[in-house]
Amino acid sequence: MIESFRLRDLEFKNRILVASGTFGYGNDVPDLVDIAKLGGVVTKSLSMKARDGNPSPRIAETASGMLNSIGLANIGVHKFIAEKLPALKNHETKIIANIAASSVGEYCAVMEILDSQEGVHGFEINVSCPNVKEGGLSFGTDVKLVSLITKELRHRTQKPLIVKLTPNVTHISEFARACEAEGADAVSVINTVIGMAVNINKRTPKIATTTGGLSGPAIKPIALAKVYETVNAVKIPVIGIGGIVSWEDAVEFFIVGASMVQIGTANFINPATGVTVAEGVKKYCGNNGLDDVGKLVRTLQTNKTISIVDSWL
Amino acid sequence: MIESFRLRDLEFKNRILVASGTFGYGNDVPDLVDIAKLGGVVTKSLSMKARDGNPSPRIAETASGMLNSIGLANIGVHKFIAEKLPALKNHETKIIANIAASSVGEYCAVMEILDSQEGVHGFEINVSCPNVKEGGLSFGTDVKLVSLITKELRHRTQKPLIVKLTPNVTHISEFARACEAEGADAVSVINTVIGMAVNINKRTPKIATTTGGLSGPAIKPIALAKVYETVNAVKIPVIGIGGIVSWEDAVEFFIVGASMVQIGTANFINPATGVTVAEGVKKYCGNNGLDDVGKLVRTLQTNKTISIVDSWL
Amino acid sequence: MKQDIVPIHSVQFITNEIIELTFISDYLSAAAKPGQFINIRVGENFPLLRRPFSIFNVEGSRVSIVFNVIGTGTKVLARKQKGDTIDVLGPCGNNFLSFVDDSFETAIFVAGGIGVAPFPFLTKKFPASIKIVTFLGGRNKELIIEKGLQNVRIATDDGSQGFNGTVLDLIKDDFSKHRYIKPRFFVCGPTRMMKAVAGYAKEIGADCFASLECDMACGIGLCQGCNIEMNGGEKKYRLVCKEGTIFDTQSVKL
Amino acid sequence: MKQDIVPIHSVQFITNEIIELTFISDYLSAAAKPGQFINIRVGENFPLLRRPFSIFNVEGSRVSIVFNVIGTGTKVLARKQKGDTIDVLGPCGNNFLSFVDDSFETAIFVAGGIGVAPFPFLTKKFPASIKIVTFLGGRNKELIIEKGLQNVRIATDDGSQGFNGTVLDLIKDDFSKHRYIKPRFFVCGPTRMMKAVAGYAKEIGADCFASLECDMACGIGLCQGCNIEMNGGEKKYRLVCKEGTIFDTQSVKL
Ligand SMILES: Cc1cc2nc3c(=O)[nH]c(=O)nc-3n(C[C@H](O)[C@H](O)[C@H](O)COP(=O)(O)OP(=O)(O)OC[C@H]3O[C@@H](n4cnc5c(N)ncnc54)[C@H](O)[C@@H]3O)c2cc1C
Ligand SMILES: Cc1cc2nc3c(=O)[nH]c(=O)nc-3n(C[C@H](O)[C@H](O)[C@H](O)COP(=O)(O)OP(=O)(O)OC[C@H]3O[C@@H](n4cnc5c(N)ncnc54)[C@H](O)[C@@H]3O)c2cc1C
Ligand SMILES: Cc1cc2nc3c(=O)[nH]c(=O)nc-3n(C[C@H](O)[C@H](O)[C@H](O)COP(=O)(O)O)c2cc1C
Ligand SMILES: Cc1cc2nc3c(=O)[nH]c(=O)nc-3n(C[C@H](O)[C@H](O)[C@H](O)COP(=O)(O)O)c2cc1C
Ligand code: FES
Ligand code: FES
Repeated sequence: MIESFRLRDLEFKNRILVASGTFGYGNDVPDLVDIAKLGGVVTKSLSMKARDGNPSPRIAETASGMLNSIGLANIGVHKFIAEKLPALKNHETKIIANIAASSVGEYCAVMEILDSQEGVHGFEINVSCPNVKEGGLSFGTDVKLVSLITKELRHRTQKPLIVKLTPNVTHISEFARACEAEGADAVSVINTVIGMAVNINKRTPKIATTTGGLSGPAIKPIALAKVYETVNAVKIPVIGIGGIVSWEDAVEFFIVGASMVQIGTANFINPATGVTVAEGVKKYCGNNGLDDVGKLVRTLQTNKTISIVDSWL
Repeated sequence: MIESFRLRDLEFKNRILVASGTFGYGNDVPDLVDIAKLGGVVTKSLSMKARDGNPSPRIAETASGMLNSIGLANIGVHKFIAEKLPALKNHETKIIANIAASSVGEYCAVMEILDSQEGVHGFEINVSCPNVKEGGLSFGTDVKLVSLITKELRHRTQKPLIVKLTPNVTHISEFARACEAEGADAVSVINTVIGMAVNINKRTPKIATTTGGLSGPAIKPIALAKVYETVNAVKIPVIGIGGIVSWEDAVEFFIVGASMVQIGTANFINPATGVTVAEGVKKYCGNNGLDDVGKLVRTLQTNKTISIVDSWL
Repeated sequence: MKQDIVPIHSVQFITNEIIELTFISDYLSAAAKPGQFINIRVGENFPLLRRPFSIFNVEGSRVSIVFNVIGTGTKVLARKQKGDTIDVLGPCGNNFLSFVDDSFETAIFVAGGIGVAPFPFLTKKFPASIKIVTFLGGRNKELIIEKGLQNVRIATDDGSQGFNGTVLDLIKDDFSKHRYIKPRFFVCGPTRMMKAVAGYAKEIGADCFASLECDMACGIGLCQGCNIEMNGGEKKYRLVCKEGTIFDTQSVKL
Repeated sequence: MKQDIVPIHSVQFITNEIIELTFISDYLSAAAKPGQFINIRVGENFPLLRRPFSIFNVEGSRVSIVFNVIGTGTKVLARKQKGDTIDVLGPCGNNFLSFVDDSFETAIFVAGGIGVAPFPFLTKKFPASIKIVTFLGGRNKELIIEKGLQNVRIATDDGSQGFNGTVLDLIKDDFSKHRYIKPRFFVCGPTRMMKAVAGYAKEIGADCFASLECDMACGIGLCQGCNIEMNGGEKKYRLVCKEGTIFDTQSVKL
């Protein structure tokens, strides 16, 4: 059974990664997860300086999902290199550094610092960050800015460059096309969906920042639809993310067309979800006569007789 | 306790309506629901001609939600008037006709037919329909078209005109502003969220049209965030829809700023949800010293010290 | 039709795979007709939608259903016990008796797997004047229930009980040996099996009425999610939950 | 720290409102320290997130927690029974014993409501050389558990047991009557109560260590969702689940 997947020059041992912000820097789970069984670990988003993050409460549970507004709390790129990377790179897996920033310049600067680090195998760019220049509007909703960020970063690394897209746009495929045009090696689809919840006793938002990012099984249907839209728009690989808690969920993403998947919220419930997903996907392929997980990718059979014009909801 | 709400010249006895497509034409539930206890009934979307709708399967359950792609199956406006309206208008409640169409002309034509009907108290316009002229792209994602539809319809009726917005856009507030500018009396927020699900045994989509509309508790956080964005953008009333199954859910929407709410998917589980929600909201207001449900609207206390630029997810 | 919270009287395995759940409802026990279903809210929060179950038996004020554990809903249901309550909505759908008239003399009941569910109650309520022959098919003997049925012939895929083969093979075999006067088929089971039986019925010139299965969101005509395509006629689709679940198999595209 | 599926030994009401759930785990019974918590997957699908519970008691290989039914998770947990299994992850967080040293002589345990949970196990493991006085507060007597505690003084909001008033009122009253030598406070309960007790401790110049409560997504440091603001120091926030749950109350903004 072939489980591996290659992105540029980087070979992942399997197609299952853990998502940014849901696995720390890999150092909180040594007893709980055999990290070597994961295709890769995407780090918590790293910014130039350490960020304290948002006030509490930062999380709230919702029906089959959760809201978060951590505020990209992170130790900053320098401390990451000094304190976390040494242990992290000992694991037999690939490390993808996720970068967050509040200006195009900061994205570039953080990447330049990380690119020379041997233990950093590739990059995922979190564009769901507020653009300070534009009064805080997210980079990720402006296709020109996403283009620009991709272009600037592409010059700065030979390692795999993945852009992580936000679902909070009308046509995610436009953004994926822009990334492809500027040389991104892949796009990750999706980051969290904007949501909110209210404490009806206090009449306050359940998280301090009023709105936050919705994740978990609740958003899986949304993520699958966004992946479907994206794989129909670009040729570069799409990394599916959103609500995966079981291998069956991952198989759905592969069938729709994701080349890899990431596990997010599920890590909070079962930190070893990635490992059981990898095992389950392998078994499913075996049972279905596929000798390469890649042969599962984009095998969706759709009903071709239904035209878009007919498909009113 | 004041429960009523006025929109233009129309007085709803309370602020709880049942949502389009989730209550038929009111004739399937006589034994199960005391319709007179609802503020109003929004009809299934009506088009000029009867529509068969989409092939099966049309629905699939998801985590705390469901996908549907009914295809706006409906009996057409003429049959509605001849066969359904006579019984429907006997109920002591307000009837809002929801209109769907595949061209601006069809929206106008359907409204002209309905406007003269005495039992039709107002209109809700479903703009989440494919624009045949544009190859099937949804009207609801093009702010110019939503403007145009609102403007054309506003000329044609003195009854309340509500535009029902789709959440599948980057900034729903732009659409709400356009509706307000063209004289809409209110906007309904939200219609279903695009989603999909896959049958991993058959490797087919779980609904025939591949993607469909996600509804139910899973989308409540998304709906609340969209309502929040909208109430901060317009002065006209916002009708909150999405995932309401309990009075507590409805209270969340009122606190965020919805002036009325609609119950959708919950009707499939408990057809009388609207009645229990109305009772629960009234009781909550009583317990909290509010003598008018309207006094609950937009009472959310947010943390003003957090700036947008700081509020990274 | 009514929505009600009712007390559970018992939950027990009646084969190694099939559970019978009995609850008490004066209303449903009086109102239910054979072939109708009830729509059960399995859990308070999960799963979201109700699950439809055929009425299996009615005795006094006790109503029962049978099911096998296949997914989230039936897993939760299997954990219920005496003293718990469940939220039931029904009775829903049309019923088999409305397809009973003078134009046939032998009722051929055909059940596949858990599709046996409506037949004991139907047998009980069937006009005594009409002869019933019942064909049961299942993967193995754990999916076979004979109680409350008449003139039962059994087929299992693995041969663990009765005829070794499909229920249609058994029917054909049986029909080659016996002469049934003016037969009419009443069928419930997996779609593929119903389609096969409907084809055979057509071949031998018999009517065939089948209780269709499909995913339902509401079960009462509100969502339009349960459409079945018709073979011509005025409407392209009908709603399984409201205009069915039982259809003349010649009228629908199975 | 380990994630494990463990068998339930018993589930029983120990007051009219509080349930004790006991399960069997060789690992946890050996590894758990007083003040630590375990994170329980309450249901397979619902609710989504684990729920944290303090370790209430350890006896042999049996570990127990106590809870009162307040929401979705505890409702599901209350329905568990002997023979079921639960998915537990732990032990999580720091523990009270790491705040035990030579610089105090009387341990003042203060529990509000279900915040009593960690104290019986703490009492059992506490150095015998140190005197313990335990103050319990609750809405009413159904929220009071005395078992396993030492020198218990009780306050209830409704006066149904012990002192009629808040636990702080009781402490003040008690402290005015007795002289406790070098007291140190160990507190668990609602945030407002902990804040009040911390204020009093500061007033009388005593140390105070409180086990903080907050919503948690992971309980093990992965999500950064459980931040508490610090009173100065190097970091603005710390994680309650990993760097706590027990903090010197002077170091945090309660
Ligand atoms: C009118 C009507 C009457 C019914 N009567 C009965 C009855 O009397 N007894 C009974 O047990 N069931 C009956 N069913 C089916 C029942 O409603 C449930 O769908 C079924 O029990 C599965 O529910 P679940 O939540 O456990 O599975 P789900 O979690 O909904 O499904 C689990 C998996 O099983 C698949 N699946 C669903 N149904 C079947 C099936 N029939 N065979 C194989 N795979 C399936 C699903 O696609 C899914 O992948 C009836 C259905 C209808 C429409
Ligand atoms: C470290 C730690 C240890 C804990 N130890 C225990 C323990 O030993 N025993 C125990 O019973 N609980 C304990 N809790 C709380 C417990 O984890 C659950 O949050 C609590 O039992 C409610 O879960 P639920 O799913 O039933 O309620 P939910 O459905 O999550 O909440 C229902 C409603 O109650 C509110 N709510 C939540 N918690 C409280 C509360 N404490 N008081 C009032 N309202 C509340 C919620 O805001 C919500 O509106 C602990 C929490 C932490 C962080
Ligand atoms: C608590 C939390 C923190 C997150 N932090 C980050 C982050 O720092 N950077 C990022 O790109 N995505 C972050 N995400 C988004 C996830 O990586 C993932 O895209 C999203 O949660 C959807 O996947 P899921 O449904 O599997 O969780 C975070 C998600 C959660 C729940
Ligand atoms: C089965 C189904 C059919 C629907 N049909 C319509 C429709 O015809 N017109 C319309 O405007 N909205 C339609 N909707 C959308 C609902 O009115 C509502 O906006 C949406 O479901 C979100 O609310 P909910 O989460 O409470 O269901 C439909 C929704 C469902 C689930
Ligand atoms: S299941 Fe809703 S209409 Fe049939
Ligand atoms: S609860 Fe996740 S870091 Fe503390």
